[in-house]
Amino acid sequence: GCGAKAPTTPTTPNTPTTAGVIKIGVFEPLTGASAAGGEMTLEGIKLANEKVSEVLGMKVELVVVDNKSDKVEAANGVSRLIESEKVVAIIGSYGSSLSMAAGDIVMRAQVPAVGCSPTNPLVTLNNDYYFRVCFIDPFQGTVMANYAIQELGAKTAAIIQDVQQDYSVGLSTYFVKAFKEKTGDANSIVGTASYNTGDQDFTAQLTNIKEKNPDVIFAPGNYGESALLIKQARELGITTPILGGDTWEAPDFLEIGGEAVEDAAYSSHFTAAAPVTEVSKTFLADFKAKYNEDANAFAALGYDAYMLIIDAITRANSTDSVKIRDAIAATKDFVGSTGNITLDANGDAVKSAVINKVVDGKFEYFTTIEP
Amino acid sequence: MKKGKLTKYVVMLVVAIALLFAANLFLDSYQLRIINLCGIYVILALSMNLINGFTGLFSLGHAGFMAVGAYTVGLLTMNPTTKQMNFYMKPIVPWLAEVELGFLPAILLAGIVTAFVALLIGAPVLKLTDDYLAIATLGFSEIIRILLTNMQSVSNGALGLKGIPNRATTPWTWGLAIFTIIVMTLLINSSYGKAFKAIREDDIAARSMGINIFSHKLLSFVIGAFFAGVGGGLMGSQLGTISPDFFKFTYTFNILLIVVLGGMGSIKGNVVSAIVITIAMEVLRFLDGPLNLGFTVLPALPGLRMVVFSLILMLVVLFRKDSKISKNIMLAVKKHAKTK
Amino acid sequence: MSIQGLFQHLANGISLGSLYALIAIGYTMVYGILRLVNFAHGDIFMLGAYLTFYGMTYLPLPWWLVFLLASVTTGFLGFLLEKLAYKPLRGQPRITILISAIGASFLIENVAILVFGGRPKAFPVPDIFKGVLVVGGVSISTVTFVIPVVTLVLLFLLTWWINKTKTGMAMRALSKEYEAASLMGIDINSIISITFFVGSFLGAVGGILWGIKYPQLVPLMGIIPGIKCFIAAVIGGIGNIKGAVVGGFILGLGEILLVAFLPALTGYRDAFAFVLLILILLVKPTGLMGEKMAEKV
Amino acid sequence: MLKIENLSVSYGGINALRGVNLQIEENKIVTLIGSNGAGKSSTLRAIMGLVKKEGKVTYDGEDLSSLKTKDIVKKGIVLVPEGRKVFSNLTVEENLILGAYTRNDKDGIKKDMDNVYDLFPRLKERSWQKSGTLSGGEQQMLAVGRAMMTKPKILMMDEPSLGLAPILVKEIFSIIKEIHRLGNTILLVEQNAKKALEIADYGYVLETGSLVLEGPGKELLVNDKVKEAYLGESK
Amino acid sequence: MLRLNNVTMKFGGVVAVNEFNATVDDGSIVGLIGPNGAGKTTVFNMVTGVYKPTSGDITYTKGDRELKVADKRPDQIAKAGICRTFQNIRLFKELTVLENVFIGNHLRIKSDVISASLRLPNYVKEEKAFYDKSEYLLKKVGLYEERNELAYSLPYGKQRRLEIARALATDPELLLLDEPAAGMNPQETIELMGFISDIRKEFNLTIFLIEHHMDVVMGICDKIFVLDHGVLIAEGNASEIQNNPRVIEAYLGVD
Ligand SMILES: Nc1ncnc2c1ncn2[C@@H]1O[C@H](COP(=O)(O)OP(=O)(O)OP(=O)(O)O)[C@@H](O)[C@H]1O
Ligand SMILES: Nc1ncnc2c1ncn2[C@@H]1O[C@H](COP(=O)(O)OP(=O)(O)OP(=O)(O)O)[C@@H](O)[C@H]1O
Ligand SMILES: CC(C)C[C@H](N)C(=O)O
Ligand SMILES: [Mg+2]
Ligand SMILES: [Mg+2]
Repeated sequence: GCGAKAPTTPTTPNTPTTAGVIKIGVFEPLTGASAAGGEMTLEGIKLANEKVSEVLGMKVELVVVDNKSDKVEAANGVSRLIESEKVVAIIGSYGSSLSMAAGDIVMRAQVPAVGCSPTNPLVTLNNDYYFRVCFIDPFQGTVMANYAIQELGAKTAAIIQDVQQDYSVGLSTYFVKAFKEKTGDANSIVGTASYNTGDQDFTAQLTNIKEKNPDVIFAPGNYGESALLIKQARELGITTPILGGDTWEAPDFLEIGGEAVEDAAYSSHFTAAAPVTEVSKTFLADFKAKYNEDANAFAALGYDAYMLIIDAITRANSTDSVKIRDAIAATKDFVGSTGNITLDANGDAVKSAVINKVVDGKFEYFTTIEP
Repeated sequence: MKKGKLTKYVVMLVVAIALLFAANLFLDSYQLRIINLCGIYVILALSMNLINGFTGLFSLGHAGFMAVGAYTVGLLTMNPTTKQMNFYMKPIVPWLAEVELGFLPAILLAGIVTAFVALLIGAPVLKLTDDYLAIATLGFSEIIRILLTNMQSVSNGALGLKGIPNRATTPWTWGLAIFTIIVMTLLINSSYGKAFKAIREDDIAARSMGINIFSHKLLSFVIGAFFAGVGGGLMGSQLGTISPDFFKFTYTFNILLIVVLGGMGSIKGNVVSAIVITIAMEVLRFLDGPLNLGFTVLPALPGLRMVVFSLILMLVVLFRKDSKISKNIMLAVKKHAKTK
Repeated sequence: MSIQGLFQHLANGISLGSLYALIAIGYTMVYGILRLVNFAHGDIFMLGAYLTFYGMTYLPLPWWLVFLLASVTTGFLGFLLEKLAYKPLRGQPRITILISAIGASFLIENVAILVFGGRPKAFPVPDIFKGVLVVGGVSISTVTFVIPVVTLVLLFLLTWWINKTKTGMAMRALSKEYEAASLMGIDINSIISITFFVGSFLGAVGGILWGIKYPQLVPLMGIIPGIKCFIAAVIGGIGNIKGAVVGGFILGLGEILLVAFLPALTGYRDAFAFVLLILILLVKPTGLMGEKMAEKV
Repeated sequence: MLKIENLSVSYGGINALRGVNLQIEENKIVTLIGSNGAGKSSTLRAIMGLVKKEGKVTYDGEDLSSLKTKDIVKKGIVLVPEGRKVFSNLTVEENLILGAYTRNDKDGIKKDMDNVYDLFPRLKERSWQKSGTLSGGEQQMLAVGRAMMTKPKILMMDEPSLGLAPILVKEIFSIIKEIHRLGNTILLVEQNAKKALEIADYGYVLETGSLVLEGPGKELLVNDKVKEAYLGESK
Repeated sequence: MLRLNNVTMKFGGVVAVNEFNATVDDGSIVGLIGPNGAGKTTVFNMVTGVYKPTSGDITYTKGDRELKVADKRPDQIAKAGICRTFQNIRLFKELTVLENVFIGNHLRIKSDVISASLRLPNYVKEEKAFYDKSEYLLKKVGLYEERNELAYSLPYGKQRRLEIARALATDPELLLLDEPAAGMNPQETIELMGFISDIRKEFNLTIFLIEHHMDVVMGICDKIFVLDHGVLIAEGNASEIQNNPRVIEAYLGVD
């Protein structure tokens, strides 16, 4: 866990090379299946960088690499950030699998990384150099299981998961656990189907699920695949409510899904409709001024990740990456746009979740759930 | 081999080793990584060159061979705790859980396991020819990848392996690359190598001259796979993180590209082309960041690197009709030397 | 499984299969006739879908006109592709041309990422294709009816064209003997251009129908259909248009039925295509309908 | 009238033809003889624009040097290539149809097709067979028949008797005479120098890329040098 | 001795060879002639294992060794001592003249691939012997000067001789020549005849030969088989064949 001391014999922790400039690396998916998420996150990070562009009297330079929604590119990109760009800290990445692909590398190189929205518990587990500013999937899975049971009155559920995403598989597992516990029925999960990232046709899996006639379908996954999946479900005459996780919050989900995704509900980190702190308000205003639209959860998390690192550098009063790491680990009651952030022993933030729903082709805030 | 040639080769070898020593001392970790990658690509290119270039088998299964090699090295060199951490969804099979081997045995086993897989695949598939062989080998490579995705208790499925110890240092990568170069050169100039070429040129005539085509094709396929497995193993160790989607069939094309640009059936050409292309891919990375054109700074255009790379690639293929990079570079070097 | 479920699976399979078949026809056109693995065909397919997207979004035209326009434009892009990437290499070893094809494919994909953006776009489906028909509990969307019809019409048209017309014969003659063809006064360049135009036009038709069925556009959307339909073409026998259609149906139905009856093997769905391919090739090394071109010694 | 001036061809560094001059008068049979590698095929290929060349080719005063092969064919000049080059994955009949690719006179094509089938009954018998599986000689017949379908004014043949049975060799020479009688011009390359010179109005002898001898066919037939080197009649 | 017993070969509806019977005695030169498409090359293809006969059997006996040809692959047949040349020349085009002949030796190799790759002494010795033999054969066919040229750049006639040299490198007992004189002028044809008699003596060969040049066939063959439409129509020595009316009608034609 993060509470453990960093190794006492650092190899060569990164320190800035160019005088007067301090580099922070960003690795996000800017192309590929998760491009929308990466872009949204980057918007938040850039806004934060504009607001606070200096620390310890040095200019902060963002070095952005595109991990192409690909695990190997993620690992490559982070190596490059560390080895050739000599960044002192790293932000990223949207997508737990992508983050985990880089986990080992940052740990070996002793450069701290702060994830904005990777929610799988394993991202930070046993990794002293990985942190995040969001909640984790066991919580998110529980939130959605509660929602299914309490709001929808579901007694049975079916799962459709993307076996190539740690996120999808993990979140499904936690949902199943919570759902079984809460219904007290070990047989309440009536069906599980799987697919692979990039699949376009889900009719066979859906037809199988339809036969099982569940009360609710939980189908966390990339927004693109999920939207197609829901569309095909509706075409097959499946009227069961379909639920997902935080990945669905992307305009693309609405566009691709069209009318079919009406009523789809998912959990998320933050919504412009319910600002939680003072910082939320200024952030929302600044964001609107810069991009002329309402900020979403990922932009907010990106903003918070950057600000948290800056805060840590200030507290560490050093540009040594190991010292920065120690400062990040010690973060307590940091006020971010998405809430108050205190990192626990694993380096995770404990925060509230919101549930959004698609109404009239838009995401609408439904409720907030405290941990 | 003639005496003069032999001395020439020995001198080249000594110079190469000296250069690598210097590199090891003076380059930073990032540059060394690229040097290592070059060595690995040399091995991969030569192994494919044996199958496609010398024996004329249109095989597109290299990514699969590499995957087998990489996973073998990964699973054999990771320590039991790391493995346990990796396999959180489904525990690893007991017979793999506790093994931890040294690098050399792991690499050798990678080669052997891959060669064995090639033997299994080759036995049915090498009866096919041409495009049919191409698509069938490509198919096997994808099947290997999909098996790795689904056999969770052996390969950890789509989650891949993280934390493979990085032992692929320059002495290893280039030591093995040089070993591969020597073995390939000797093999190709031997009677067996000539029989391979005969099959490439005209299999019907080769058969009628008493060459057992099938066993020779299989031989070439298996030897090629052995080295592909070794290359894949080094690659896995170098990356530290592998997952099945790294070994998509597009990866085969990268290697095929090196082989074709270097010249099918040219060992020297392949070595040069492997190095040039690996370095070019890295050098072009600056294109993905914001571009400072002096008078203005263009915002970052992710993907520009690949556009430029594919453009250069096309131009090279189109304008160097018998595009043998090595030949052209050597010509340029000679010209340069002359003008001086 | 209920009877309804079974019929639903069959309907799904036919729907997917006919789409594969349709795209495989375009593949076989170029691939089988010129013996050129046009690896960029999947990307042509993608371009067709994107052009339609932009046409629908920005042009005040009825949908069918946009479809036609987009297909013709894509045909023209295919024509350009041949001129730029393949023509200069004519007479070179096939593997060199294959590399050029892969390079072209890379280039188109990456330019598409730059120009169209990496984020998915929603394909604007005209209302007339939106309906769903429910027959005895089996739901069938409108496109599911359209695709097989288009496929069959194209099958007949192309079979006639390739087998019975002089242009068609010239196309088949070309694949091996450029020189002899020119000695008959055949204009090789224009025959090849026509082949690419038609092949790419068909690619666009496939792309549009794919977009209607799976309305998510991404720059790399052509890769998987490209490889699947290549497989379908090979299963049917390279160069045989009927074979491509049969191959497409077998593949589509097979994939769906695999998931239907052996849900535990869902993860192996893509492998299934290859396993099927290899099994068929081992029994019939030139595909189901491909004729063995016995080499005269 | 076809006139070839100063024709040179080289492959890589090797000069296969060095400044050859030929003149093919209208409605004549002209033959080109020479040993292996003398450059006979190269000459014909150069005329058709199949290889890079230097020099000038004119036909009835019109310069053909820079035309594409297909356009030369459209002018009425046709070559039966060395090595047959039939379209192996097409049937015999389809090969013949493609021979008439540049023509549009349906009836004429039909007539010529029957004509070819009359000359080579074997082709008719096998009209459905993929030409790639024909025997060597059958392919040779097809190559000749296919060229006839083009309805050429000048027919150039590169060793048309290669691999034919003796009876057909005789046949092919009478076919050549027949085509000639119908008003066509013929340029013939043959190993069977004796037969070729017998029917030729004029002959040229090529040696390692240069012309060494020319004259009316009958004269060359009795030329000592020719006899010794090409007719196997050493004294 | 090569014996063909009621051999038939059908391709779909085409009966290329029909109930063909023939023997080729050790040490003789036997000719196979007939009109185009008579089935001559098909006979060679069956004897060398390229095609499997539809029915009938082919046996090759030498001393007390007997080989059932129809059960064997081409390479096994070549190893047993039957080698051929091709009507449509099939050289290893992009390899040098010397390499082409060297490859002919490969079927006799004893070293395995590992000792060959590591150049162990036993292999080095073997390789040297292969090279010596190849060079000798090239001198024999008059191509030694061209040994380092690529096969495709040779003119037609020389390519034919190279094919013969390559076949001789396999140490054949029975050599099948498919139209060796095609594309040669009369003078070259005469030289070829001398050459064939020559190698027969030197290598103690049995020769089975297809040819349309009657000077060659009549000049050197001990026995001649005539095929027409896959059927044997005549068999005998040169003068018998030359005067056989059926042969004249179907094949030779009248002058
Ligand atoms: N593609 C080529 N590449 C290199 N050299 C060639 C090529 N084609 C022909 N040659 C060479 O050019 C010369 C002339 O060849 P050409 O084929 O014209 O001779 P030819 O008189 O037709 O001989 P043959 O009687 O054998 O057909 C020969 O030396 C030949 O080796
Ligand atoms: N693979 C095949 N498929 C179909 N028909 C074939 C095949 N091979 C040969 N034939 C047919 O069988 C017959 C005999 O052919 P073959 O090649 O043996 O003749 P040949 O006697 O060698 O003639 P030539 O003197 O012209 O070379 C021909 O009519 C030919 O068309
Ligand atoms: C970045 C996120 C929206 C996706 C999801 N939370 C994950 O961990 O993969
Ligand atoms: Mg010639
Ligand atoms: Mg024959």
